[in-house]
Amino acid sequence: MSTEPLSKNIRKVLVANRGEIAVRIIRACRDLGIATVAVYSDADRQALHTRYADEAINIGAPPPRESYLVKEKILEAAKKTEADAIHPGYGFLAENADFAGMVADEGLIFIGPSPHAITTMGDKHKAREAVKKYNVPLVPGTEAGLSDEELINAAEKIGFPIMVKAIAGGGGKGMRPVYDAANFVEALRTARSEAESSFGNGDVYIEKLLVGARHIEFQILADSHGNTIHLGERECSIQRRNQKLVEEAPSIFMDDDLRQRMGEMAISAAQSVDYVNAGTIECLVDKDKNYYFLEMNTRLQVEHPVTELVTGIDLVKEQIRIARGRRMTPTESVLNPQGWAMECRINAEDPYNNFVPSIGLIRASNTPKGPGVRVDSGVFAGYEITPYYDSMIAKLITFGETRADAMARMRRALSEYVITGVRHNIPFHINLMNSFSFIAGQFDTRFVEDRFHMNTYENDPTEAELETVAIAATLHAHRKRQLASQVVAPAERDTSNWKWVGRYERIHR
Amino acid sequence: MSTEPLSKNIRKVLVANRGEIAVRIIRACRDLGIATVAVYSDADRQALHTRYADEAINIGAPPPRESYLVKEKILEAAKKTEADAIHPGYGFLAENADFAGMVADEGLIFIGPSPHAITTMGDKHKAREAVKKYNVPLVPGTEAGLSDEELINAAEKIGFPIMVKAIAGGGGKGMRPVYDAANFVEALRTARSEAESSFGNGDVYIEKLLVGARHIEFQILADSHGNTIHLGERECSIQRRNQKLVEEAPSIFMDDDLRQRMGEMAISAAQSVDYVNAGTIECLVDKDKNYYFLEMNTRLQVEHPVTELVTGIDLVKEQIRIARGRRMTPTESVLNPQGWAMECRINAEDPYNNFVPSIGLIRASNTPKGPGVRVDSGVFAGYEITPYYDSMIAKLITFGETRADAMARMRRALSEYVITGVRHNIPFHINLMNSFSFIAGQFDTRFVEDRFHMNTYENDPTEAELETVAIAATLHAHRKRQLASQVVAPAERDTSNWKWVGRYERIHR
Amino acid sequence: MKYTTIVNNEHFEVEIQRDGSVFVNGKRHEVDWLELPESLYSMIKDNKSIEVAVDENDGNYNVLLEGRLYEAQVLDQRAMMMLGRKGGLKLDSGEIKAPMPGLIIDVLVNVGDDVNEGDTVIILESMKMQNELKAPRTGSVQSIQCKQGDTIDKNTLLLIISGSDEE
Amino acid sequence: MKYTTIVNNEHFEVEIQRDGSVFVNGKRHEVDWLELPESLYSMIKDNKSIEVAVDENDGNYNVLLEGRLYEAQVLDQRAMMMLGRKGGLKLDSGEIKAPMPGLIIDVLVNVGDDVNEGDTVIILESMKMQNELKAPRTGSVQSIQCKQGDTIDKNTLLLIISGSDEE
Repeated sequence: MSTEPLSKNIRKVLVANRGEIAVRIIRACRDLGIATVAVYSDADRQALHTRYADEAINIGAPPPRESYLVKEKILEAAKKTEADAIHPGYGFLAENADFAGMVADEGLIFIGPSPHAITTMGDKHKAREAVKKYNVPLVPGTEAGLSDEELINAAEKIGFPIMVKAIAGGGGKGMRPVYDAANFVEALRTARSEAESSFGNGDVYIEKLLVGARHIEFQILADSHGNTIHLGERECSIQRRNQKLVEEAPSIFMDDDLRQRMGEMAISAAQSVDYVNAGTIECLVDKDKNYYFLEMNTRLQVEHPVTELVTGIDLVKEQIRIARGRRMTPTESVLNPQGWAMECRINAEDPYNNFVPSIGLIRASNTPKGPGVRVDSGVFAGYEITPYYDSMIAKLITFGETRADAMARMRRALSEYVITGVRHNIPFHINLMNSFSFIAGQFDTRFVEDRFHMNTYENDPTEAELETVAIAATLHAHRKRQLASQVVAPAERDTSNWKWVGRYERIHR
Repeated sequence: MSTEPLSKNIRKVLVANRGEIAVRIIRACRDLGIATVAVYSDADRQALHTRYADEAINIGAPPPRESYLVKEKILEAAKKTEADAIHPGYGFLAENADFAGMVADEGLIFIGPSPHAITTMGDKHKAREAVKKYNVPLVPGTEAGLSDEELINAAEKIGFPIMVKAIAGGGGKGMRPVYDAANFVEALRTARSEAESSFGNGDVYIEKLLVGARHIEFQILADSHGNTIHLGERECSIQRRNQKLVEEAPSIFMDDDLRQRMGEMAISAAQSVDYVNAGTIECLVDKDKNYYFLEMNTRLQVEHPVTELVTGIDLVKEQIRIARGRRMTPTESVLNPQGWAMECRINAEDPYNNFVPSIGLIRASNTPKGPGVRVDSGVFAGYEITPYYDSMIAKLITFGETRADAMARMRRALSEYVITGVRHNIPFHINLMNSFSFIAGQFDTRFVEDRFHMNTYENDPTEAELETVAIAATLHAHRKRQLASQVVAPAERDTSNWKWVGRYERIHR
Repeated sequence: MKYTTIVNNEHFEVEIQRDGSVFVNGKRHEVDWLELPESLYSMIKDNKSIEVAVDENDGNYNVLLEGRLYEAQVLDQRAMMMLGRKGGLKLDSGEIKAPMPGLIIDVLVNVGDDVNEGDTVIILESMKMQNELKAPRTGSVQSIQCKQGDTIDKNTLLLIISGSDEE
Repeated sequence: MKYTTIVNNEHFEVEIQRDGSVFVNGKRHEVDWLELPESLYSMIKDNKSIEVAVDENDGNYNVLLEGRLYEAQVLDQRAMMMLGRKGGLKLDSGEIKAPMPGLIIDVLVNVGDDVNEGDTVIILESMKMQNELKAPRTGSVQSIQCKQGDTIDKNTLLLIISGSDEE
């Protein structure tokens, strides 16, 4: 990295992404006075990122492999608009070393790490080899490229439960937990097929599944002047099918000594690949505070805002600063995060129906507001959720002086949030925030799947709530049936038994 | 104050207000786990405060004197819902000493200062007498109760320009600047009439009008344990007809020495009336950094969020804490505000038509989001702005490390803000943020009225912008006229020349 | 107007009066009911301010209240009488329809197979995730209308399970 | 289709082509035009992404672009011809209508008075503020349709000024 010029000018950034993260990056550029270029598929002409950027280039049909994943189209858009730099966001081409290399070959700045770091950390096996030399503790597991039979033997040796993971994986895709030998073959098949269709690479490996462990990750920031620091941890144990749902900073499980030790380990892991820019070291931490390196994400994380709120550091601005070849603003690792931040991922998924994704037109979208609330979203009333992209539609982030403050604010913000038209997981988050286990901080990565259900509340609905529901359903039905019967005689509107209608008409006549 | 019990329980707060401030207070209560009661007029059944509170009591017809100003109705609502405390917000009954007294007589807690402090500071003459003893500098002026003739003589003695002000005034009502003797009689008449209709008291006094002065105010916080501190200043010079439009914290005009001295003066002024709870000392500061006490507002200010953002102190939570008889959280005056905050008041007023208030249905409302942006608002898409209440519909507040950061973010946030259905002053704010004088911090309280106009931009529209406008108007007109002509033959839709329509239909068929 | 409304298997007799009051199981409540845009309602019930969303679903109602979804049936007197005659509420249909558009990754059963309620029968990929579609009832697979590799639209009928507990 | 569009007194010849391109004063632009809800449009013009609001106002168009309001007239060929015949654009009407509902606090002129454009003629109170209504043109007061103390609705005709510069 030290061979690069020390200060490069960035006047225009092309954002090679969509949705909330594209909007987030455009916002950071605007805050810095840097021009922006959006790329958009045919399904995203109305999307916020297309409308918020200074320029917008159409890159093809809705399926990602015909638009957001086509490196050549993105580079062509950058050349056409004379962008100096490309920010990949997360997902799509963010961890594609070929793409990072092609960007550099075109004389453009890739706002992210070097192709070498991406390649090494993107291959789970190489990553383990790299960090091992720096005494980073690893979860027991196998290497890549093993046959089903070799994997079965390895699993017996490591001992169940184990986790099957895609070599090229990320975001929970191509991952399958297996609790006994009987289900192993089927899990291998599913994981390979999902990995093949998601990443074009069906190779998998296995790892010991740690029971009762937490997912805790460290935010890394490194510049091209040889400085590498961490910005403290994020607690991401609230997951479902390895998809994070709620993240916090700091972690209730953390203590000063553990933060010190894990932070040093995280810095070492990053240094093992000469890492430059923002990255994340994901770890599992067991009940006894033993920790294990899982993987490094060589990009901005979905959950980066919780770190921003407790450190006061704008990670996207720092990414751009580092990509310009400057020294990053913070000079020391963050050992004392200020206050507490919590993020709920708002997904178009139905928590009452096995979290099935929901598509359709968002009819109303009233976002929470007021002190201590941040919403990062790419949708709005009138926006259509299509089946082409992932189901996360917004991130709701709250801040408070303590965990209890942040949680109270989250509870308040969730109750303010109104989205109609599609099913979404706000009810899940509301229930979670009322769960005694979550409130007490007693949870691990299996909590949501094993011990939390939408219909087994830790406190049952009250009689008054049931009564309220009965009244609401009845008034709704009564009104609809009345309106239906009035189609015959529309002049005779029955308003007399609707107190408010009468009152409203009195005011507005 | 020290005669009061040291800790009183507040489990339920009635909010005797409406609009964004009622919502702001309800949010603070929710963040504290305190139940809330809204009161609402017939025009506010659909308003956010009515819907966000745990309970809601109708208090009558839309005009404030039949609902929000009727003390008995508010007290009755508090008794009916067994509220422990009443928060008055700002405006309405917030600075009504009788009401504060009646609340106490009912055994309820008034979340605000004592009736004595309200009475003294609410009467401009008594206020001047009270603070004078504490060596607080005053603008030269007259006392209350003078006849027109006495006021004319006094004006000649003080020298023009002078300001006519209502004794019971606030928020710019009943205020008139007069630049020469010829216009004095007419200004007196208007001010008296406006004061009479706004406050039921037509008495006015006059004050020297300081030319080129800034409006700078200090936030005071005092508890019943004898602690009085200030939380630094707010710069509120961007005004029109004495209505604040933009506020900042800190002030670009401030230096450490001046903050120290003005802060001590502000604490003295508050102590002159044994002030307890949150209050504001408003001052004028001339070019030579001489400062003069204007008045004390014995309540929460509209612009309180800018102070919250640079001090990290939640003022409404502190108000409740103080009203409970506890010690306030901060223990020292804030001499080093962190970062910079800016607030734009979003009013339903047409900046292209003499800022005439606009009423009607808000059809779309997309609020700005993302890092460093806070919106305090009482409206939403589908909300109807009525003529009964004031025209402020939202406050947009941004935070950054420096003034330039906060301003860049404000520019970005304003450009994201979409409100349709009513005319509003977002264009004013966008133009202001691009004004060289504002950017340079070179402004005083007369800047908006004397030197800023919507149609004399400091930079003219470019040819490309005019061309864009021409294309937009033409395409809009073309489409409308085509649709109109297609009413005759609706089957033959002309879509061939609408690239996007074609593309959209391809995707969605 | 009188209704019988069933929420979480509990019956409520709800009577709507012309003056804006509502009787529930004979007890009077003051109810102020305001329709907001897009299926939202604001209700003020005995001073309590409550926001609910109501969705219609095959003649039943899904009511969302403070983050919990309730299913409600609203029966007028005629419907109650018919129900009395038929002897019970209708069972879950044995049809599996696609909850979203997507790609059929696998069909795990054959016609004639016995399945238990909750068994995974089809794997559907959509939004880059594999979703397991489960049997809505215990019974045997009567027909299969899709195969591996099919791209299907939302609401496409995929599979029918005949109930083993049919009358 | 060809139009003459006037913005800030500048004339633009705008030609809309069937292929989605637009010619302005003979120069070709790629324009992608998307109607959003509630009078908003997203325009991508030669790659630039632009958001505009367009309001219709008495046959003219108010266009809001990056916080500035522009007034535009869009004339088709027939309208251009008629305009050529009449010899100019029409003047401001001398009518003052209430811009909002409110209370007439004062009428500062009498019938027959000469007024200059910009003179305050009526004071209207609304939303707790006194608003000065100003003469839209120079002329003399032809008629007054309101008096002090009147409560008036929006758009009520309040006063007419006959133009001194009428043709």
